[in-house]
Amino acid sequence: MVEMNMIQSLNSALEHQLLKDENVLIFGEDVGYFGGVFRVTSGLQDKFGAHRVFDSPLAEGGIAAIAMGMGLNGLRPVAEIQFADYIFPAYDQIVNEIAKLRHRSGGEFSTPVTFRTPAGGGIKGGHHHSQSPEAQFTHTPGLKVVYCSDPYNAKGLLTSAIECNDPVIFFEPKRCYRGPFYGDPHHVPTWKGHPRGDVPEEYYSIPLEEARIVQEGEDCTVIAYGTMVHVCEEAIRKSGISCDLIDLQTLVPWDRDTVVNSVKKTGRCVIVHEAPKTSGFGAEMSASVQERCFYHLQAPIKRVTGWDTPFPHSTEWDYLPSVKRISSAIRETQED
Amino acid sequence: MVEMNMIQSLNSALEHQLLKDENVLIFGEDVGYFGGVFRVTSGLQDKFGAHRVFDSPLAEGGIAAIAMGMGLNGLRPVAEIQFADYIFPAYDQIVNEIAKLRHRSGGEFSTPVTFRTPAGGGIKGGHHHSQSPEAQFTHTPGLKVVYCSDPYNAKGLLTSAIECNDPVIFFEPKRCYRGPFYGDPHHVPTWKGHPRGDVPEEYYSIPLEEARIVQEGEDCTVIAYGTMVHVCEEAIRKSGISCDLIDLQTLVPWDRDTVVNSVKKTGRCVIVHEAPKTSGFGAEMSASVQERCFYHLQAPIKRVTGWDTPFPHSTEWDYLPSVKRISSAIRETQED
Amino acid sequence: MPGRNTATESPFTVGEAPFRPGDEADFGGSWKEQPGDLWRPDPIQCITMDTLPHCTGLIRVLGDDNKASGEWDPKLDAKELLRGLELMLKLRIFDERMMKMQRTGLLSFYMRSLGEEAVAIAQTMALDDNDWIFPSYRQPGAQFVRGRDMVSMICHCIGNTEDNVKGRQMPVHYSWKEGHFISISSPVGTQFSQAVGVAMASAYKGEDQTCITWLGDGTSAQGDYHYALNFASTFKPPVILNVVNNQWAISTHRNLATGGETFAMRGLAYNIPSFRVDGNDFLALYSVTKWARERARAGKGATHIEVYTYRAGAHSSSDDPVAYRPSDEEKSWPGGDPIERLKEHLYEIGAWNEEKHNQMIDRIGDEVMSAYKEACEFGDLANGPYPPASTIFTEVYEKVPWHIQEQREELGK
Amino acid sequence: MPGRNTATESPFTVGEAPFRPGDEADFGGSWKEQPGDLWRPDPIQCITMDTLPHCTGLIRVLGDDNKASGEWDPKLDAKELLRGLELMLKLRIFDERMMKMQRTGLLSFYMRSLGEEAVAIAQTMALDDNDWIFPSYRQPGAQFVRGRDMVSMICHCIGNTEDNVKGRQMPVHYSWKEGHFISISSPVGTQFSQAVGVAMASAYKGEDQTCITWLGDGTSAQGDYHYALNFASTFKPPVILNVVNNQWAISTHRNLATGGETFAMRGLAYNIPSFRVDGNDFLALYSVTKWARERARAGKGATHIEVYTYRAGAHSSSDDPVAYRPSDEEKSWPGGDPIERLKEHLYEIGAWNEEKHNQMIDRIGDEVMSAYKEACEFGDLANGPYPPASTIFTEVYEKVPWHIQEQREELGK
Ligand SMILES: Cc1ncc(C[n+]2csc(CCOP(=O)(O)OP(=O)(O)O)c2C)c(N)n1
Ligand SMILES: Cc1ncc(C[n+]2csc(CCOP(=O)(O)OP(=O)(O)O)c2C)c(N)n1
Ligand SMILES: [Mg+2]
Ligand SMILES: [Mg+2]
Repeated sequence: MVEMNMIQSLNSALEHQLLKDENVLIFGEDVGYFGGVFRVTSGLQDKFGAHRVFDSPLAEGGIAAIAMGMGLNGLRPVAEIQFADYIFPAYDQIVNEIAKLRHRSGGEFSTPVTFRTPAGGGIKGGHHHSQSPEAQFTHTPGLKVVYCSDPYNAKGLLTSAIECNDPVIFFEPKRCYRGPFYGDPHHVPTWKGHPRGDVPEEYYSIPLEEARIVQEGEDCTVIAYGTMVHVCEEAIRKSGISCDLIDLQTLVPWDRDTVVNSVKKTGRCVIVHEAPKTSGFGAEMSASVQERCFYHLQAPIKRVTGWDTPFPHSTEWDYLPSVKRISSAIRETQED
Repeated sequence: MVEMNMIQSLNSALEHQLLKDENVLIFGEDVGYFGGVFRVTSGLQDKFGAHRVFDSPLAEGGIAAIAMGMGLNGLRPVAEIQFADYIFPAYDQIVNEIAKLRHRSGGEFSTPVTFRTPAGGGIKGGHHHSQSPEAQFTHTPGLKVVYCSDPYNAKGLLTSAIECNDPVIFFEPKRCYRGPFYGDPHHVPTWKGHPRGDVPEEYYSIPLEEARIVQEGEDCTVIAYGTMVHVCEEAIRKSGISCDLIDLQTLVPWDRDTVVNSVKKTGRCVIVHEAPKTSGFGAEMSASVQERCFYHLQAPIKRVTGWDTPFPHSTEWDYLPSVKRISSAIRETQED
Repeated sequence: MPGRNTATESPFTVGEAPFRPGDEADFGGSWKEQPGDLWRPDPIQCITMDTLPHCTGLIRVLGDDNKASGEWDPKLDAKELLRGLELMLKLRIFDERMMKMQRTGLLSFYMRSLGEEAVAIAQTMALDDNDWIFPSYRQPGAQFVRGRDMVSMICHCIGNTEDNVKGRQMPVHYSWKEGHFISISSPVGTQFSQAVGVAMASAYKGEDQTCITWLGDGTSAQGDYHYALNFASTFKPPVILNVVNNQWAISTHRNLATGGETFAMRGLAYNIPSFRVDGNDFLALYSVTKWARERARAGKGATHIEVYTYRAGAHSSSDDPVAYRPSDEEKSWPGGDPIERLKEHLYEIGAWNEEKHNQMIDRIGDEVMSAYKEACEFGDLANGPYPPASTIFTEVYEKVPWHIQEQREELGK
Repeated sequence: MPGRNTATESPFTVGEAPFRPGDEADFGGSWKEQPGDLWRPDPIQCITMDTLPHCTGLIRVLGDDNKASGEWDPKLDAKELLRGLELMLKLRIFDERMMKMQRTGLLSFYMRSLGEEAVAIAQTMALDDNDWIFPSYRQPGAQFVRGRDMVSMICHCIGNTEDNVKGRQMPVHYSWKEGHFISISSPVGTQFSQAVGVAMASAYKGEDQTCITWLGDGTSAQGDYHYALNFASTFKPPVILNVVNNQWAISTHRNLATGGETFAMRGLAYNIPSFRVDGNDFLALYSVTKWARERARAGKGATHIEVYTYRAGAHSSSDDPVAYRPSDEEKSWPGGDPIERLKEHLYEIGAWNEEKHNQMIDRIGDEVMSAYKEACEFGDLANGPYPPASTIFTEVYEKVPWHIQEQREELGK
């Protein structure tokens, strides 16, 4: 084990894949020579050469298209979308093409593409450097959707994403690249000394069907992913309520047993994400939990999410689900 | 009142708008000279000239972009996307640009664009002529999302959509253009003689915040929109259960009072749509209803939806929510 | 509003088709451009700007006199020419049969290659058999070149139990991995940029495979067209990028879709050699494609080709062009008919005659008919049987995940 | 795998920047192209192909001798030139101040126009005051030309209570309707195709307004670039489409983003007259833009301009180019510095001197400083106050719908 932040652990996952499988190619805007604006691919071009790790033209739609083509012709492309907000020019290629290739061709063709993309708020990115568009992919059959939250699962999940023969959209909570975020912008811890910053140097993987139980409790199930996992930890502490905290890790397909068993146990559920509420992934979680746990529920399932507005710049702390909002929600589930 | 099918009533709405406001321009692929592959804009170029109603290059992204530009410079563009499946190349322009313009500019600019697009299955369109991508827009603040279901509301809602100063995505259930669909592909009724095919020739509008109570009942609330409204009518009949049937009409913002009052009355709820289940708009409805009606619910809220797979060609009747699946779901809500 | 432009004035340009119903179509007789007008650069040495004249001119080999001439003459022997003729005929007769089936409800939909048969046939013949083909819906003909069984093609179109894509896509959306023929998708143009990735992968793996792809004049307005040219320009993989300019995109004439004069020109600014070729001239098409294949093989990157042709039929079985173009427009197309032209050339060189030709037509008709009957034994769209409903749930992912499995059980089929 | 290409071979091309850290940057001294090389076509009569030489050459007016010459000399009087100089200086000094504020945390982020000041200033000066400006993040300078109050600009950048976009967007994402300056958005390139719609609307309304827009060399790879050129080509509205080729897109040199030689060339195939102009030459830029404005006003449609320049600074405050380019690269750029060049020209024609120049710098410095102080009175990003949290919920729609109202109440601010 060595101490790594999430940038380093992602880099390590990529390096192992490059070593292991010469069909793995990495590309995207600024990922080659420079190593990525967030430095996730730093040093890889030097080690593996410009045909394995390279800069692409500035066109997410083109990046997705060539990834699709490479993937169906035997390679295992790993493309970076510089910010998740910029994945939308590639949306058609991803949801109409990449997601459907295996099915539409009767299984003759498939494309094991991985799109890595930094997502979420907390870095004063305003409208277009803060979005968390996972729900816009969870609605598309054929895609797997993964959202890591710490250096340890980032590496293990990215490994599985690249090795997966299905296309995967892999979200990286950029706010947590260098440290966890507990909801207080003035407190900027690093991953140093954090148990989840202890990462094996060697290869390992975490299956794409398992949620992680971050902590166990009795009275409420809190479901989150990405940056919100850490904010929820703090909120649970503040609430004083004994909670299961589940980090979903993989959103499609999500870990039914872990979630359902927990809610059946606690009878209460709070779902937290940064993206807007309406039609966010929290809606799916809430609907599914309700369908499966109706007779165990002792209080309404709650969602604590970003507002149904664009993501603001100056006032982002009023936008992101706060410790206060989450802990109140948890407490409210106990009132009934 | 005259008898109109949905194509004619949409055409009539467009004609009134062209007459009423010279800032209304209509364009899209094949909408000009030819009048649209579904004939919705038929005759309009002849009547209003090629600068009001015209053919655009085959590029949905470009269509959306020029619509955005026209809208912020004082016009009221109505763009057709030939099939809803082909709206994705325009997704970035719609969700990142059009939806956010008013907010991002502090209210200085806004763009009252309307995108009309035929959506949904039932015409043997396979993967890419059958999708119903409403949920992918309901998650984007700044957009209004409308889904008509019959000639009468098609005209009234389209009128409001065009007159609305916010951007609107307007879905037209192509299966119902020429007649309602009750779930039986071998029974092909037309709008002739149907009460909702009785449409005023003159101008009228239906507000974008009202659902329509299609029928009233006591024991279950069925929520649907588009083609599924008709299938639900039939399913309710088959089920023998007394149901409220709500045609949402506008999905964002949806009609809270109508939905919540109904579920509080019936204590049971079934939500139906064609799109895949995971993260479909049914998830939002289910989550919201549960949050607001928890203490009134007597049975789990159910969703009857398309499967979490691409839309098939030969077997589409096994994909679309059928009368049988919906009526079983309604009955199941009564069991508890 | 005073001084306000309205429909009666002309605030911006709205393009016009040269002819509309009621007009008499007249493209001015035969081509001004003649075989021999344009030289054939060396495919390896060629620099992009050498091809400037080829972007505004028109590469032809078959002259109005039905003779082949000029530097672009590929000098194919009669056997190859006859093979081309037969394959084009097969495609046309197959299309006719499918159209008839569509009318009877056995297919939901159909799209013909009518008038454009040379495109898929000649261009595929100019390639190696394991080169990748990434078609649009107007190049199913490529499958004939590589010997795909017609029964299997028909089974796809009628969505029956033997459809290799399992009734999931509309007719004409073939997939045939064995033939290196990549699954056709409905969103137009997406294949164009994907093909660049396919070619990059071949190159990366050190396999000598070129990838050929096509899109239409209308479709060239999509972002994917620009991505394809620009990524090809940057990475220089072995790819052949064809714009099939058949004058129409459904009802939209190319004049309404761009103010540019030729599509071929587009390639130059990306530093990609570009050609405009008579798409109804089997020999010219063959020859230009061969050139591009040779260049690709040498590691010199992409070639961009405008295939200049005419969509002789309706856009699809859902379309009737009577509403938007004169019914005689096709007749006055200077490029004529690709099958007729190759046939006349074969007559001219004494390698073929009417009797043999008619025999060939009959034989193909029989083959198609018997394939048709055989295919129908596995079901058709009107009557079934279809692929089982379980095929809805499989192959969405490599393994069926729990939520899809649950749904499959819910359907209970 | 035998014979397999790997990183050590060269399966496809990966472009290379001319210089990387450690290299000595050397662009070969001054431009080969000289003022007077290229004629100035008549803006109304000009046909696209007349501009072919202008796409491969470089339009210059200011020579190495600091004199203005050639057909493109706009013959501006000294007053106008001085105005241009002052505005460019103002932009540079403003940028420097903001950069300093960014370092202290008063702004979250900043982007300078360093080395590219002529672009926004000269091009906007060549327009009418009510022409539409649809900028990317590198043309905020246009606001100075139209007299926007610096305090209001700074208030936006520091996201305080007086920010007219209400703290919703990152710094530099100005919006200024009064100045016909359309809200800047982060997704690169989207404005380019939107600008075509803006221009179509002006034309439709019969208003004599041209719309000017810009994107970067990197961004020209986006689909929106193709949409813009093609829709402009088709509808011919009054729009001026500029590619600012400043050699770099963050760390990606343009050689890695396209194999094409010049961006200007791209316009030709769309039948849009196109020019390549020295972007550090105030007079050349002014003149070419004036030409485009004149053509647009005459209803002749779009002009496409490659502004050939160099990004002298970091991409943004988050970037440090030391990691990917030689630090002396900027010094060896043959185009020099736009402010220095215009200043030297003014010295040369005897209209300006060092003393006055230094006085001007000081005066602007004071103005910027006092604007800065005034702006900070309304709050800054480090210390607040910010726009009230309620601004999150307003102006998402014209009226606040119930669900957003509920959420606002939930937040309780
Ligand atoms: C993205 C997308 N938009 C629209 C359509 C509908 N559509 C199918 S074919 C077609 C016209 C294509 O014309 P062209 O590219 O010229 O090809 P051709 O049919 O002439 O071969 C259109 C608009 C589609 N399939 N995909
Ligand atoms: C759609 C999108 N993708 C990526 C980015 C991130 N990004 C911002 S600026 C930039 C480089 C732009 O380079 P160029 O177009 O040359 O403009 P310049 O910065 O040189 O003025 C990138 C990649 C973005 N803002 N939008
Ligand atoms: Mg065409
Ligand atoms: Mg640049």
